[in-house]
Amino acid sequence: MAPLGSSGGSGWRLPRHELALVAAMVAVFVITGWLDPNHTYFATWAESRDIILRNTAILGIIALGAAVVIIAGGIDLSAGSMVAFSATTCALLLALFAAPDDRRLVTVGPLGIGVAIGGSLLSGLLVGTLHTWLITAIRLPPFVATLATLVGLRSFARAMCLFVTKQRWGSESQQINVNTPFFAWLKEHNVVIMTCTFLVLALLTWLILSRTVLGRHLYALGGNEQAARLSGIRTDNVKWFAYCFGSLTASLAGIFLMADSSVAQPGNLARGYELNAIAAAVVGGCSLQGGVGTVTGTVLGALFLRVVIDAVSKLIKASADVYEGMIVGIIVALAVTLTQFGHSGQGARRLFPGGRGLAAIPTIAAFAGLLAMMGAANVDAFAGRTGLLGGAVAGGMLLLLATVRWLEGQRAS
Amino acid sequence: MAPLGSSGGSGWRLPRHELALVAAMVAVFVITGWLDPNHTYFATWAESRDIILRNTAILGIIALGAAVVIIAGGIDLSAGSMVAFSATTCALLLALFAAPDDRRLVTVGPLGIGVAIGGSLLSGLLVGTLHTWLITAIRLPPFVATLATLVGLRSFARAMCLFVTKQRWGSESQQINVNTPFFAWLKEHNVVIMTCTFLVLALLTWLILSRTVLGRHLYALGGNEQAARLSGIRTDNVKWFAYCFGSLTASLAGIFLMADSSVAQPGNLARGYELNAIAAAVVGGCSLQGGVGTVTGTVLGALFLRVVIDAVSKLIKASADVYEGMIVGIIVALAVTLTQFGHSGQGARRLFPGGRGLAAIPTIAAFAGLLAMMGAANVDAFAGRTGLLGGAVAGGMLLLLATVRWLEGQRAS
Amino acid sequence: LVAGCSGNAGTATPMAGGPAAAAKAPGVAKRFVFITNGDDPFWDACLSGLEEGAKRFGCAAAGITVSRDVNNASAEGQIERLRQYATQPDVAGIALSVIQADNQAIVDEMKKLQAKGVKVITVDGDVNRELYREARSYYIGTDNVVGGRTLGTAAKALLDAKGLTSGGYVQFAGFTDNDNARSRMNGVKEAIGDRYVERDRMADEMDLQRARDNVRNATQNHKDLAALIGIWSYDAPAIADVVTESGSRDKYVIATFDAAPLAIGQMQKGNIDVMVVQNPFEMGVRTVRLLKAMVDDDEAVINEMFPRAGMPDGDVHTTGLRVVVPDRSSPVKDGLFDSQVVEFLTLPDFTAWLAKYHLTGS
Amino acid sequence: MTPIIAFRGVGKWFPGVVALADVSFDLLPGECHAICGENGAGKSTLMKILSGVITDYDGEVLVRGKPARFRGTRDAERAGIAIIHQELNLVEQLSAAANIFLGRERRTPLGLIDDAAMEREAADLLAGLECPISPRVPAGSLRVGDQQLLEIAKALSLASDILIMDEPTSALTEAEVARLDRVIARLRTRGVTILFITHKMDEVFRLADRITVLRDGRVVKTIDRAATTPREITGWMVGRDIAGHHFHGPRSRGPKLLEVRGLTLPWPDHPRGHRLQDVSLELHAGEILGVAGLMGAGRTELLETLFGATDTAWTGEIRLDGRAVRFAHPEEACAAGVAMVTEDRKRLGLFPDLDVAANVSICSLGEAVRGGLVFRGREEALVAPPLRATAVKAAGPHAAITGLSGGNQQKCIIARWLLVKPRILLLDDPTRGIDVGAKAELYQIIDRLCRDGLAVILTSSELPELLTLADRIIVLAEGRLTAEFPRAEATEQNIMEAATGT
Ligand SMILES: Nc1ncnc2c1ncn2[C@@H]1O[C@H](COP(=O)(O)OP(=O)(O)OP(=O)(O)O)[C@@H](O)[C@H]1O
Ligand SMILES: Nc1ncnc2c1ncn2[C@@H]1O[C@H](COP(=O)(O)OP(=O)(O)OP(=O)(O)O)[C@@H](O)[C@H]1O
Ligand SMILES: [Mg+2]
Ligand SMILES: [Mg+2]
Repeated sequence: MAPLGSSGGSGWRLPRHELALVAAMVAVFVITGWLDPNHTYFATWAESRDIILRNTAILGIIALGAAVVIIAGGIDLSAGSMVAFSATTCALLLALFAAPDDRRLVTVGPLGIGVAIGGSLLSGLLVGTLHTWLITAIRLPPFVATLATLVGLRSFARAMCLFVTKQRWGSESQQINVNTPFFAWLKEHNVVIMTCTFLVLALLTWLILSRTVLGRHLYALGGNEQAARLSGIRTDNVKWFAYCFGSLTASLAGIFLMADSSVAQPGNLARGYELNAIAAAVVGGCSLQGGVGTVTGTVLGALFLRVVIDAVSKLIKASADVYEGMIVGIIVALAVTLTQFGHSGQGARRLFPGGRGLAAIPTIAAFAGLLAMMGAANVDAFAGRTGLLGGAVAGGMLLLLATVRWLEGQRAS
Repeated sequence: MAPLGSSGGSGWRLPRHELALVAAMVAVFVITGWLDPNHTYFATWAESRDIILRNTAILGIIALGAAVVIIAGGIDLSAGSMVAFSATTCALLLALFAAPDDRRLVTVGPLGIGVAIGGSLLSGLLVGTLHTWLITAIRLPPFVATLATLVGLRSFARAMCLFVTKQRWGSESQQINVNTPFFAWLKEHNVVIMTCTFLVLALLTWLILSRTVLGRHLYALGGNEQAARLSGIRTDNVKWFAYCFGSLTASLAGIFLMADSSVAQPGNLARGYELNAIAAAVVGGCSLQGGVGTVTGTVLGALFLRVVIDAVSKLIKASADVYEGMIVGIIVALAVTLTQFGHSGQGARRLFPGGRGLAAIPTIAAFAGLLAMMGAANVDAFAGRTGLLGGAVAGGMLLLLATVRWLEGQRAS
Repeated sequence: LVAGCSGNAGTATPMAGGPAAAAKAPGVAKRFVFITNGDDPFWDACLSGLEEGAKRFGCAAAGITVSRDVNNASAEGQIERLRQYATQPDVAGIALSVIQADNQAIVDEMKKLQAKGVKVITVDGDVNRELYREARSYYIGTDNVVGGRTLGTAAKALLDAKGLTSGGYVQFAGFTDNDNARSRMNGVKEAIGDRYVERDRMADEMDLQRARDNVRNATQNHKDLAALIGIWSYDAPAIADVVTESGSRDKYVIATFDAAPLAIGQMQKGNIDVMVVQNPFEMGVRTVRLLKAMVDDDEAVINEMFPRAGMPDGDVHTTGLRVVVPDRSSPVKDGLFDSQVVEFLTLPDFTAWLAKYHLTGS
Repeated sequence: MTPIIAFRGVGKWFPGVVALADVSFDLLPGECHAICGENGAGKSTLMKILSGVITDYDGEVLVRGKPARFRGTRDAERAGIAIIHQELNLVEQLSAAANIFLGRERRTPLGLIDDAAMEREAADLLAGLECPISPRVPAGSLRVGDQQLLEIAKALSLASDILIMDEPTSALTEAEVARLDRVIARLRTRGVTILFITHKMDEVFRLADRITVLRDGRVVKTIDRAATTPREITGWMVGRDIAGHHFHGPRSRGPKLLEVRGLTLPWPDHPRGHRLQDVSLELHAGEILGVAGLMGAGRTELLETLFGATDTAWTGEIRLDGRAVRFAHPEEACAAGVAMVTEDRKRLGLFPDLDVAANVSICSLGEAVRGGLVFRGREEALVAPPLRATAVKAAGPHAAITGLSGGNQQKCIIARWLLVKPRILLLDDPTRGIDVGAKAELYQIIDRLCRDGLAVILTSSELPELLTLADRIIVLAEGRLTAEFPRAEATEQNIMEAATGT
C-alpha cells in the first residue's frame, strides 16, 4: 500500500528517502576515494565527474520517462529498444540525405540533420501512440504491450538498418557510422550538453508532475484508474501523454547515444537500459503500483546507481562491469526494502518467519561470502587473503542474521 | 478482469484458444512449405522437425515455469539469468571434480557429474527460495524482486566464472568448455532427451495444476490472494512452490543448454529468454493478472512461437534471425488481443476511438508497409518488386483500417 | 606515413607533465590493460600470452601489472572502457582489439589517451588505416585479408579435391562488419574463386545458440551448399556440432579460423578439414613486449619489432599464421601457401606446440 | 450458564489508530448477539481477532472458558468458529463449489482433488440456502447477492457452532435478507451461536437477543434487546442523541431539468439481453428522485448511463433542458453540470495516494491554476468551502484520505462534486456501510443542497432512506421501470411489490 503522507499530488514526499540517497552517495565517494590506491576521485576528479555525469544524464533521461509511466500506473519495458530504434531512424535519415557514396555521413547538411532529429523524435511519438492504442483500445496489459514492442522494435530497427544500407550502398550492414560534423560537435561537448538537457528535462517533468493539472491527473490515474475516469478525467489522454513521454525521452537518449558512439548499431545499442531506468525510478521511490513517485527521487536514484557503479570500477581495476549487474540488483532490493520499512505498519513484521526464513539465512550468507571473496580477489589491498575474507563475511552474515532471527523469535513469544 | 468461463480450477478452459493455436500452426506449416522454393518442410522434414523440437523443448521448459508463476499471480523476470547461473554452477562444479590441468573437463567421473547436476538444480531451488523470501518476508513486488535477480544473477555467474577459473587454472576465463563424455552424449541425443523431458515435465505440471490441491491453491492465489489467505491457505508456501518451480525449470534448461553448446558462457547465455518464456505463456492464454492459464495452452504457445520463427527462417534465406523479435512481438500482441475479444461484453467496443485512434491507423499501416517491404527484399519471389509490395501492403492496411474505423463510426451513431 | 609513430611521439612529450608523468615516475605502480572486442575463447590464449610476456620481460620487477578487460561486444562498451581508464593515472599502456574499424568515437578516445601520454596500440583488430592510422602507434596481429585468403585457398583445394566444380558456401561470424571479420570474409571470397558462390554471411552477435541455429538454417536453406566457413573461433565447434548431429558431415567442406579447444577436439574427430590459426598467444607476449619498450622508450626493441618503420604499413607487426590440417593425407598441401607468412602444421605437431606453453587453444 | 466466548480486556492498535481498547463482554451459547457501532468503531477488527485473522493483540479471548490464542484462521475453524467477512472474498475464476471448499478441498483416496464430491456437497448447501445457482459456474459470473450467499454457504460448510456475520446484508436485497433470516432461524434451532454486525437497526431488533454497542473501540454497553430501543442504541453508538430526520417543510419543485425517454441499454451475451429497457423519467430542479429496486435491477447502470460512464451504446433519448444529449465520457457530463457520487467508495471514488485537498479538488483543479501552474494556496482556498459545507472531520486539507472514517470519506467525495457546481447530482447508494450518525448528517446535507435548487437522483439499498429523502420514487425491476410513486403514496409494501414484479 502507498505511503501515507506521500502527497503525490503536491509532488513532494517526506524528503527522508531523498536525504538517505544523498548521504549514501557521499559515503560512497569518500570511502572509494580513500580505498582506491590511485585516489582517483581526489587526484583526477574532473574526468571521473565527467564519466559519472555523462552516464547519469543518459540513464536519467530514460528514467524520467520510466518514472512518469510508472507513476501513471503503467510500465514501459520497451525503452532500450526504443533507444536503438530512434538512433537507427536518425542514422538512416541522415544516410538518405548524405552524398550517395558517403558511408560516413560527413556530407549531411543542416536540413538533413534537422529532418533526422525530428524524424527520430517523431518515431518516439509514434511508438508512444502505438503503446497507448494497444493499451486503451485493444486493452492489452501495459506489460504485454511494451513487452511486444521491446522485442519487436529492436528487430525492426535491425531489419531497417540492413534494408536501407543494402538499398543505399549495395551491401548490407548491421551498423551505420555517423561522422556528421554536427554530431561530432555534440560528442565533443557531450558532458555539458547532455547534463544540461537532463536537468532541463528534469525541471520540466517536475513542473508537469507537481504543478500542473496534467500532473495531478497522472497521479490520480496511477492511484485509482476507475475513480479517475468517473471523476471526468480523460484517462486515455493522460495515458497517451505518459507513454509518449516515455518513448520521447528514450528517443532523445537514442540520439545522444548515437552521437556519443558515432555509430548506430541496433543490434546491441542500449540493450537492457529499460531495466536500469526502471531500477533508477524504483530506487528513487516510485512504486510500481502507481500513484507514487517524485522527480527528485528519480534523478537521485539514477545518480546514485551510476555513482556506485563508477566507484566499483575504480576499486576493481579490470573488468569491473562484471559486477555492475550485482550492484544494481542489490541496490534495487535494498532501496525498495528500506522504503517498505520506512512505511508505517511494518513494525511487527518478522524478517525470517518459519522454516523458509531459516532456509533464507544460509542462502544469503553464502551469496554474501562468495561475493566478498570474488570482489576481494580484484582489490590489491586484500591480495592473498580473499578466502579468509570471504569466510569471515559469510560467517559474520550468518551470525548476524541468525541473531536477528533469534531476537524475532524472542519478541514473537 | 479475468475471463469468466475459464474455470482455472479444473485446469481446462474452453479449448477454443488451444484449437486456434493448432489451426494457425498447421496453416503456417502448409503455407511455408508451399512458398519456400526448397519446400524444406516436405523435402527434409526430419531436420526441420528436429530444429523445431529442440528449440521448443528449451523454450517450453522455461515457459512452464513462467506459466506456473504467472498463474500464481506473480512474475519471474529472472529466468534467462537463472539459466546462465545454473549452467555456470554446473560447469564450475565439474571443474572442481576434473583433473587439475584438464580444462576441457573430460576427466570428470559419475560422482562429479552427479554433484554438478544436483548442485545446479539446488542453485535453482536456492534462488527460488530467495525470491520467495524477498517477496513474502521483505514484501518486494515480484517485478522488483526478480528484476534484481535478473541483473544480479548473471553478473554473479560471470564473476564466479572468472574467479574459479583463475583459482583453478591460474588464468581467468569468461567461459568454461565442457567436453565431459556424459554431456557429449546428452548433446548427441539432445532432440529425443530434451523433448521427452519437456513432455514429462509438462504432464507433471498439468497433473499438479489441474488434479491436485496445490494446483487449486495456485489458481486461488493468483485469482484473489486475500480470499486465499482468509480461507486458511498458507499462501507463502504456495508462492514458494511457484517461484522454486520457476527457477528449477530454468536451471534444468541451463544444464541442457550447456550440454548442447558444450560450453558454459554466462556472459550471454540465454539472454532475454525470460521474455520469450513469458511470451509463450501469454500466447498460450495465461493472464498476467493471475489465476488464468493452462499447461496445454503454454505448451502450444511455445511450440507456435518456435514454428513461426522457423518458418520465417525458411522463407527468408538470409539473416532471418533479424526478424525473430518482430515475429514474437506481433504474435504476442495478436494472441492476447484475440483472447481479449474472445471474452464477452467486448462486443460494442471501438478499435479506433477518437483522434488517437485516427493517429494509430497510419502508424500501423506504415509499420506494416515497411515490414512487408523489408521482408520481401529477402524473398526471391518478390525480387525487384519490393517497393511496390511495401506500398501495396501499406495502402491496403490503411484502406482496411480506415474502413473499420468508418464502420465503427456508423454503428456508434 | 611516418606520421604514425613520430606524430604520436610528438604529442606525447608536451603532455609529460600530466598524470602520465606520475605514472612514469619510478616506483609508482603502472598497468597495461588489454581490451578485447568481445567475449571469445580466442582471448583466453591471448591472456596466457600476456601473462607469459609479463614474466619474460620482467614487468613485476618494474612494478607493472598486466590485466585484461573483456568488452561486451558493443562500441559503447569499448568507448566507456577507454574513458574509464583515462581517469586512472596508473594506466600506462593500452592495447585493444578495435570492434569497429571505422568508429570515430573509439578513435577519439584512443587519441585522448595518447594525448595523456598513455601508449596505445591495436592488436588483432585494427582501426581503418586509411583514416585513423595515427590513433594508435602500432598494430600487432595477423593481416586478416591474408588470413582470409589463406583459408580461402585451403577451402578451394578441399572443394576441388572433392571433384566439385561449383557450389555454394556460407561464412559465419559474430558481426559480419566487424573489421577483422569483414577482411577475412573478403579474403576468403577472393581466394576461393567465383566458381563457388557465397550464399550468405550470417551474424550471431556472439550468441552460441544463435551460432548453431545459423548453421542449421544455412544447411537447410541452400541446397547446393558445399562449404561452411567459420570466421570467429566459436563458430568452428558450432559448425562441427551441427553437421555431426544432422549426419551430413561428408556433404561439406569445413574450414575455420582459430583453434578453440572445442575445435581441436572436433578436428581430432575428423569434423573439421582445415583450421587457419592465428597466434593469440604470441600476440599477447608481443603486446607486453612492445608496450614495455614504448614506456621505457627502448628504441632497440621497437626497431627490432618494426624494421620497416616509416615504410608503407611499417607500423604493422604481423604475428604468424598457421594452417593446421588433420594429417599429411589432407588435400591441403604445404606448397599452396607462401611460407614467409604461413606455417603449415599437422594437428599432432600443433597440439604438441600448445602443450609446450600449457595452452588449451589458439 | 458459562459464556461460550468471553473477551477479556482485548485491545488492538494500528499505527495511528486505536482500533480496540480493553474490550470485555461475553457470548452465551445459542444466542444471537448483535454488535453495533459507527464506522471505525472496531467491529470488524474484533471479529478478525475472534476468527484468527488478526493474531497479535492485547488481552485474551476465552473459548468455552479456556484461553485461546489463534495463530491463524485454521485454529479458529478447529475451535468451531466460522466467519463471513465484511467484504466479499471469492476467487472469481474458480467455480462456486471450489470457492466453498477453498482451503478445505476434498481429496480422492489417491490424494488428488475430488471435484465431483465437492460439487455434490456444494449443491446440498446451496439448496439449504434456497439458492438456485449451479456449483459449477465461476463465482465471478454471479450477481453480487448470490456471491454473498456463496460466502454464507462457505461459512456453513464448516458446520461450526459459532458463526460470525460481518454486515452480511449490506449487499443483499429485501428478498434475500428474508431468505437469510430463515437460514439464521434454522441455525439457531441447531443451537449455533451467531455474532451479527449490521448498520440496520430493524435487522438488529428483528434478530438479536442481546446487543453490544462499540464506540471508538470501547464497549459502551451490552444489553438485552427487550430492554432498549433503536433510538437509545444509536444514541450510544454516536455518543449523543441524534435527531430523527424531519426536514422543515416540503421542498419547492423547480423547472424540468432532465427528461429521459425510452432509454434502453443492451447487455450482450446475457440471457436478460438488456441492463435497462425502455426507461423514461423526468427530473425537476429542487427535487429528489428516489430509484428503488433489487440488487441488479439496473440502478447503477441507469445513473452511469445518465453520467456517460457506460461503454455500451444505448438507445432512446436523454434531454437536458430540452436539448438532446449523449455523453460519451463523464467529462462531458460534468461540463453539462451533471455529477455522480459512485456506488463503491473504495473502488470507484477514492484516490488513496492523494491527500484530502487533492481528492476534493480533482475534478475542478483548473480553477486553482494561474499561468498553467497549480498553486497550493489557491487549491486550499478552493476546497475550504465545500469541506465546510459537508462538515468533513479531518486533520486538515493535507491529511491522508485513507486516515478518515468511511463517513468522512464519503463526505469528501460529495464535496468533490459540489465543487463542480452541478445542477443534477446522481447519488448511487451514498450511505452504504455508513453509520447512523454520518447518515443523519448526509441526509441534512442532501436536503440542504436540494433546497438550494439542486436536482438529485438517489438510489439506495434501504427503502426507509428513500422514503425519508425522496419526493418521488421510481422502481426498477430487471431493468424495466415498473412503477412511480409520489412520496405520499409510497410505502415499503407497494414498492417491494413493484420491485419484485409481483
Ligand atoms: N489494516 C488496518 N490498518 C490500519 N488501520 C486499520 C486497519 N483495519 C482497521 N483499521 C482501523 O481500525 C479502526 C476499526 O476498523 P474496523 O474495520 O474494525 O471498523 P468497523 O467497526 O468494522 O467499521 P465499519 O462499520 O465501517 O466496518 C478504524 O479506524 C480503521 O481505520
Ligand atoms: N461490470 C459488470 N460485469 C458484469 N455484470 C455486471 C457488471 N456490473 C453490473 N453487473 C450486473 O448487472 C446487473 C445490474 O447491476 P447494477 O449494479 O446496476 O444493479 P443495481 O440495481 O445497481 O444494484 P446495486 O446498485 O444495489 O448493486 C446486476 O446483475 C449486476 O450483477
Ligand atoms: Mg467492519
Ligand atoms: Mg448499483
